[in-house]
Amino acid sequence: SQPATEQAAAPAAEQKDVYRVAYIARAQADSFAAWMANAVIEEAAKYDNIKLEVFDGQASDDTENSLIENAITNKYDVIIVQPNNGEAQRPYVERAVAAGIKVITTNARISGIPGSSSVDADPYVQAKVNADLAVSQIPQNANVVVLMGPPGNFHADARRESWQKEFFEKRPDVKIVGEEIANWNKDEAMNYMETWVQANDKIDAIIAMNDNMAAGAIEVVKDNPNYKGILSYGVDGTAEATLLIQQGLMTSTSLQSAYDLATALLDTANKLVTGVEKEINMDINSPIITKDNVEQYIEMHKRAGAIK
Amino acid sequence: MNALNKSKLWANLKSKYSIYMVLLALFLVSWLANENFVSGENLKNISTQISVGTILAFGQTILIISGMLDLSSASVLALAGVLSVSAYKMTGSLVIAFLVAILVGVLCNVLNGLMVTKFKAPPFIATLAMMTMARGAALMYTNGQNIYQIGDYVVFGQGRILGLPAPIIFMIGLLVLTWYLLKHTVFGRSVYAIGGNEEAANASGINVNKVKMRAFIINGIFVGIAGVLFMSRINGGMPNGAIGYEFKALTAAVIGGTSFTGGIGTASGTLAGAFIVGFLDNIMVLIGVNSYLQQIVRGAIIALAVIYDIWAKTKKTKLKLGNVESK
Amino acid sequence: MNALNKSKLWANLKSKYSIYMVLLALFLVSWLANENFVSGENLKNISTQISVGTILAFGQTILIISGMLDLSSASVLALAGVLSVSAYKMTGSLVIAFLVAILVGVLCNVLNGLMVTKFKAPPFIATLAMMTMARGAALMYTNGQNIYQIGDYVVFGQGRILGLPAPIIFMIGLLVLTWYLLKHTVFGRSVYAIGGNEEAANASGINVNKVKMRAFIINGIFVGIAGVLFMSRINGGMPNGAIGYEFKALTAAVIGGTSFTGGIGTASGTLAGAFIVGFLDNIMVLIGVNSYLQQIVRGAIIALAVIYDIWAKTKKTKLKLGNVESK
Amino acid sequence: MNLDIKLRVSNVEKFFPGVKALDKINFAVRKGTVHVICGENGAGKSTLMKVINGIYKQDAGQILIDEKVVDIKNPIEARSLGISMIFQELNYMPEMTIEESLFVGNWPKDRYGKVDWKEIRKRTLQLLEKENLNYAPETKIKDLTVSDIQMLEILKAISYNSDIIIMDEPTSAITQKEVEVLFKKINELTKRGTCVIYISHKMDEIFRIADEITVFRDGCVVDSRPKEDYDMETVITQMVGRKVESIFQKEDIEIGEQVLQVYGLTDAAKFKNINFQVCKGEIVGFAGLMGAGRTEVMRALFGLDEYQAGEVLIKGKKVNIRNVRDSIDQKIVMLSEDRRRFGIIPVRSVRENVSLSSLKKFIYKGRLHAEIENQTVADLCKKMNVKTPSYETSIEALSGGNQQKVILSKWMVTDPDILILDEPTRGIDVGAKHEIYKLMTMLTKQGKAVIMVSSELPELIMMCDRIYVMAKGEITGMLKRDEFTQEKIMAYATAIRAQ
Ligand SMILES: Nc1ncnc2c1ncn2[C@@H]1O[C@H](COP(=O)(O)OP(=O)(O)OP(=O)(O)O)[C@@H](O)[C@H]1O
Ligand SMILES: Nc1ncnc2c1ncn2[C@@H]1O[C@H](COP(=O)(O)OP(=O)(O)OP(=O)(O)O)[C@@H](O)[C@H]1O
Ligand SMILES: [Mg+2]
Ligand SMILES: [Mg+2]
Repeated sequence: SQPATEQAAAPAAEQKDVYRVAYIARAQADSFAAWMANAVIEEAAKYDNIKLEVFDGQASDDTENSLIENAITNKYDVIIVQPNNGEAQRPYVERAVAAGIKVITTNARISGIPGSSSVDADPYVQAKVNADLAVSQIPQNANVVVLMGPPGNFHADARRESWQKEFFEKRPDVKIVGEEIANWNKDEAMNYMETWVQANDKIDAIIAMNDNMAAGAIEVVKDNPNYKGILSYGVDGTAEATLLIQQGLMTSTSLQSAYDLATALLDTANKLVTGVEKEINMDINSPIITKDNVEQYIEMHKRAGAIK
Repeated sequence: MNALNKSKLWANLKSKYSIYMVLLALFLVSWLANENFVSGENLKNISTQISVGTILAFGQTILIISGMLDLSSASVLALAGVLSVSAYKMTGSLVIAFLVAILVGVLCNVLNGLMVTKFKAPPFIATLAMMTMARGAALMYTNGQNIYQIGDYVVFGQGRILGLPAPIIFMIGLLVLTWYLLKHTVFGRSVYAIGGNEEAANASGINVNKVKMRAFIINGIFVGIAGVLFMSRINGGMPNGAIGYEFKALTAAVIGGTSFTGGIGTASGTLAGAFIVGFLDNIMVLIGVNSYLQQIVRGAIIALAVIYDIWAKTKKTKLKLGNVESK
Repeated sequence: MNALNKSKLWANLKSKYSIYMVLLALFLVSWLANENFVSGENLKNISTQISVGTILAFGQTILIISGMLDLSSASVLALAGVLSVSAYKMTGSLVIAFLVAILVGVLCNVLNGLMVTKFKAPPFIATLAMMTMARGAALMYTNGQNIYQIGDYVVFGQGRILGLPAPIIFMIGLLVLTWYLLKHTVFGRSVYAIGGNEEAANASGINVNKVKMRAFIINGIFVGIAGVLFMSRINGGMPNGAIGYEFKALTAAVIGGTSFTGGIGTASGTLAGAFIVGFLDNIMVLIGVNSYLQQIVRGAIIALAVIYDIWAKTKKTKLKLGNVESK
Repeated sequence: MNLDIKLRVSNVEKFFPGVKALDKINFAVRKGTVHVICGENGAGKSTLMKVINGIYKQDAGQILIDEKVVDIKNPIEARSLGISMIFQELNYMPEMTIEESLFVGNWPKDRYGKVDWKEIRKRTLQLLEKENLNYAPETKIKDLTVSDIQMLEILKAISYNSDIIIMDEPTSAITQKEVEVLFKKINELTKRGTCVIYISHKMDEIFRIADEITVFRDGCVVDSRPKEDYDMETVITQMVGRKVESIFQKEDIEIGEQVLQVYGLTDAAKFKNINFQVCKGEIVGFAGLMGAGRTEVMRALFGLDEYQAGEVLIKGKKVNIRNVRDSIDQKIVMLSEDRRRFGIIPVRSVRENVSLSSLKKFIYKGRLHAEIENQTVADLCKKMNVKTPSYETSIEALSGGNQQKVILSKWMVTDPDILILDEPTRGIDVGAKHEIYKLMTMLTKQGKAVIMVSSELPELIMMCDRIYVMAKGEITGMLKRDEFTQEKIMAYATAIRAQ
């Protein structure tokens, strides 16, 4: 991150001492979104010229849209939108842009709105890095189960599509013996896995659209000798997932680092308000986490206090 | 004597209009707390934001007064909404799209009504079943995918009528309709009678099943309209949309003085209830309350508003026993 | 005559035990549909999966019989659960962790009880407010983050007692407790009386407020235990866990024959209701029903089960008027 | 074919689970007559009326109007066939205003189909004025007393201008004065050719207004004849199936020391400065017109309502009764006048209703003991002659009179010293009435004290040792047994206390 003083000299259309930034979170009750909001707050504290306020979209399109409306009404300098559902927020973001407000969309970006910026990790890529690994790891004629996020959710759908294109189409021998919507939830994933274990003699891999659900499925089979060596894939790089990978219970996940997103977001916001740039679209990396490199991510979580 | 009259008037105001007093108090406090609150733009925003939930709440009000309720309204909203959006994309006709939504809303509620009247299922269970079924149908129809690029369909929710956002106009229109139905029609009075005492209503020659069925059908129309507004406002056909709105609607109705014991409630009370929640959510966002804390405060204020309302209404009759409303 | 007796017995069975017949029918159909269904392991799984919801449902049963309900149970579960997990991480004592959960459950429910008894708030609103507040508190305490590495805490939910998963044992224990309370104690009798006619119960010398308060406290204990089991089973403290479980619990109770008009319901009926939903969900996953279709089927079967139950119970009294249960 | 016959009931049968409520009922009602139906509690009178009014469907048989078979599916059809009914059990909508409740299901509409509130107000005022009643039309029903509500029900049924009006125990909740009003109305109605089916347990009433009498017993018609062919003894014998004295003979019981003393009991809105005493072995009556405040005083005494001032002494000791439990502990119990609201737990069994107030008595080794409970309930119900298919039957399936006996049984289990009986014989058949009188006598013999609130003066005069008379919330007089006359009581009841 860059201290504000370095940027102070840059020319700007409308110079202010303090810029007001509204960060509209998808849902503070969603653990990733909460992590991200916390990271953004921490990061914003490093900028003297930015006053950040966080709003909670409560996982509802209507609420999220309302918050954007409110932010326009209250004339924020920057609105950062973490959409609940990109298309649902699109007209409201367009309205904000039209009102002359700098808008950054993030996790996931709403693309194709001229004048708006975006910072994101690409959900397709997040799943792809795991799928690429799975193509070579999952044995011939394997039975796999798939745990999906909430229907209609952008990340849920994009990750599933990525698995389809990058894995299932390349491995027609693999059979899906169970596929259910577990709504990102660990307990729902557990229940499905318990039932699948009854219905199938053999399951070779768990393909989950996030770490929470992967962890739920692993919970069911971790002490079962028949399922020793079962492969499992997630997305997010949560603290729990890194620990599971370290213990050899989970195969891989890809990191969607809230810290990286936060750093990029504030940097972008700062550049926009100070007039350094007019429009920025960038992606952070989605590094894959496996047993080989898990220690460094555990370190990261330790620093953040998520792992003691 | 003048003083006495005044104090009586005040007591009467307090007991009869207590929930409006709560609303007023909240309005004034919010005004003091943040200067942006009373801006025309902000008040317009709040009204638009509560409109979908409030329209559902009008339907709930009618049902609750007659001793029933609808847990399926948000799911049926989603089903009606996605089918309507899809009809629009197929035909390009806003009229057809609108009618499809109402048709779906009504059909689902006819089913609710049949379960309740013909098969004597408790409304809680009948509409709970419908809640699951309608959501499943919406997801199945769309295969879980959102429908985008809905073009002019957005006029319903984002357009303006007489300079006001369309949803506000719909909300006002349905407020007046609900008020008129409840107050001035035989149907409305029958609704109160049935909720007050179903057996007595039957014995008084009211066709209980017919009235209940009609209550569901009207609810269905409201749900259909809400579906159009919702999808249009969020700019897409989202089968997973409006989750939890049935609770918003029930909350608005009950804060507004509609009682689950039946026979009590008004459309204007429900509107006041919806605005109480709307103001509260808005002012907390405006003054930047931590979002978890917001939930705690919201819960507390809802409880306090209702407790104050009940206290203001009952303190005159000091029966020791919990009055029936507490049930 | 023997034949007559038999047919009478059958009619009696049908009317009194109709919901168990539904359960049995569902069991047999599932058996035929998939051979894995009746395996001991699978039945154990189903029982474990429904245990948390069923424990909540026992609390709801007591409350609904007395004419109330608890919308806050899932949120209080989450609050009790995360505080309990956190207490365990601080002290390392399972006993303390368990007690913390119960304490939190009871405290929240004392608040519910106070709102209902002292301030005459309708239970729907009081517990709706608590639902929001408790969830907000759980999120605020954890700052929205899950708590991991809970070590031995998992024994509650994943351990075994007498060869059975611990949650099943807890569920059976609380079933027996609920049954005993309702059937064999003054408290239980009072619960039925209050739900049947609150004013008459009061005029018969029952301390209505005290009984309601106790009903909430017992519910609080159940919720606390459910909180421990839930967090332990999912191996983490999740402030956002168990969303929607209050509905699961209400559904189980109502399918099991507990009536919202109050005064009617049993613990065993509730267990049957929970198993009906449990079997249904399980068999649909086993035979691989499309997950959207699952929702539709689930809704339909719930409605049919309840309609059959009501029909079996009332068909002999051919009252023209909707029987009171339908309210 | 008899053109004089308006309504004919032919071979009607009706079954309830475990009961044959009606067994091949046959009788006919002639135009312009009052047809009285009498019979014990549970004889099936109300059930038949509900069949005629379309609430129940008969399992067999036919109803004929003007000798044509009709199929009455619901009360709406009943009304369109010219039938209206006053129900035995008050069944009202508490939140509704008086004016609206008069027009429920029959709201006047204006040209646009809108409910015509002006018309409702106008007609309500007319109706109330005509009957000399001064209620405010916008008063809510829940704020009225039982007798007010009953009076309104009567007005409503009459206002439909029906050809057949069914009155199921219309006078069970109103006082003498209103009874006279009602009888005058009935006379006017029959003169116009309306026929009235009248159900009552009050023998003197029956013989005053009946043209014909039909007697029911156990779901069958025993006999149906013009009044002239009957006398009271015969009717009672036919009803009960054995001989019962029509006049109850009060026994002389020794009156002991005072057990209950009430001084200056006051509650601003309802009553003020109530002073009275009750002794062991004594039956003390409370008379008054409707709304005199008797019930309110008793509720306050029983701990159901608060009061602002006053002292209550039991056996000379000052007591502070805050709720019903305290009352029961002080061995005071009260039978409410509103059985449905304050008496029964409808969905629960007879057994549970009986044991409700004394559950602690059935605790054995920490749990409710089923055997002790069943035994106690069975004994008492037998003693009180409760007619029920079983003790597990839900109380709402019992006839009104039997419900009353169940509630009395409930109070007997608590073994009280002082019984407050608010309209104890309301809706109770002669046989059962006698049983209740006998019970009162037996209780006083055991040294218990009874307070009897009743709107039936003959009953008070027959049973009481002393009578307090109330008017407008105050005690306006007290009479000893040798001073009892209807005239004196009425004089006090209409008087304002001379200060
Ligand atoms: N809804 C019902 N369900 C079951 N049994 C019923 C029901 N209503 C009445 N009964 C039974 O039918 C019989 C006749 O009852 P009904 O109420 O007609 O008597 P009644 O002659 O009006 O008595 P009362 O003088 O006490 O009012 C009784 O045995 C009663 O228990
Ligand atoms: N819940 C209530 N709220 C307000 N006023 C009431 C209420 N109940 C009764 N009253 C009023 O109190 C007064 C006394 O009524 P109460 O029932 O005690 O009369 P009563 O002498 O017992 O006559 P009744 O023969 O009608 O029982 C009446 O004027 C009545 O309208
Ligand atoms: Mg009767
Ligand atoms: Mg009285």
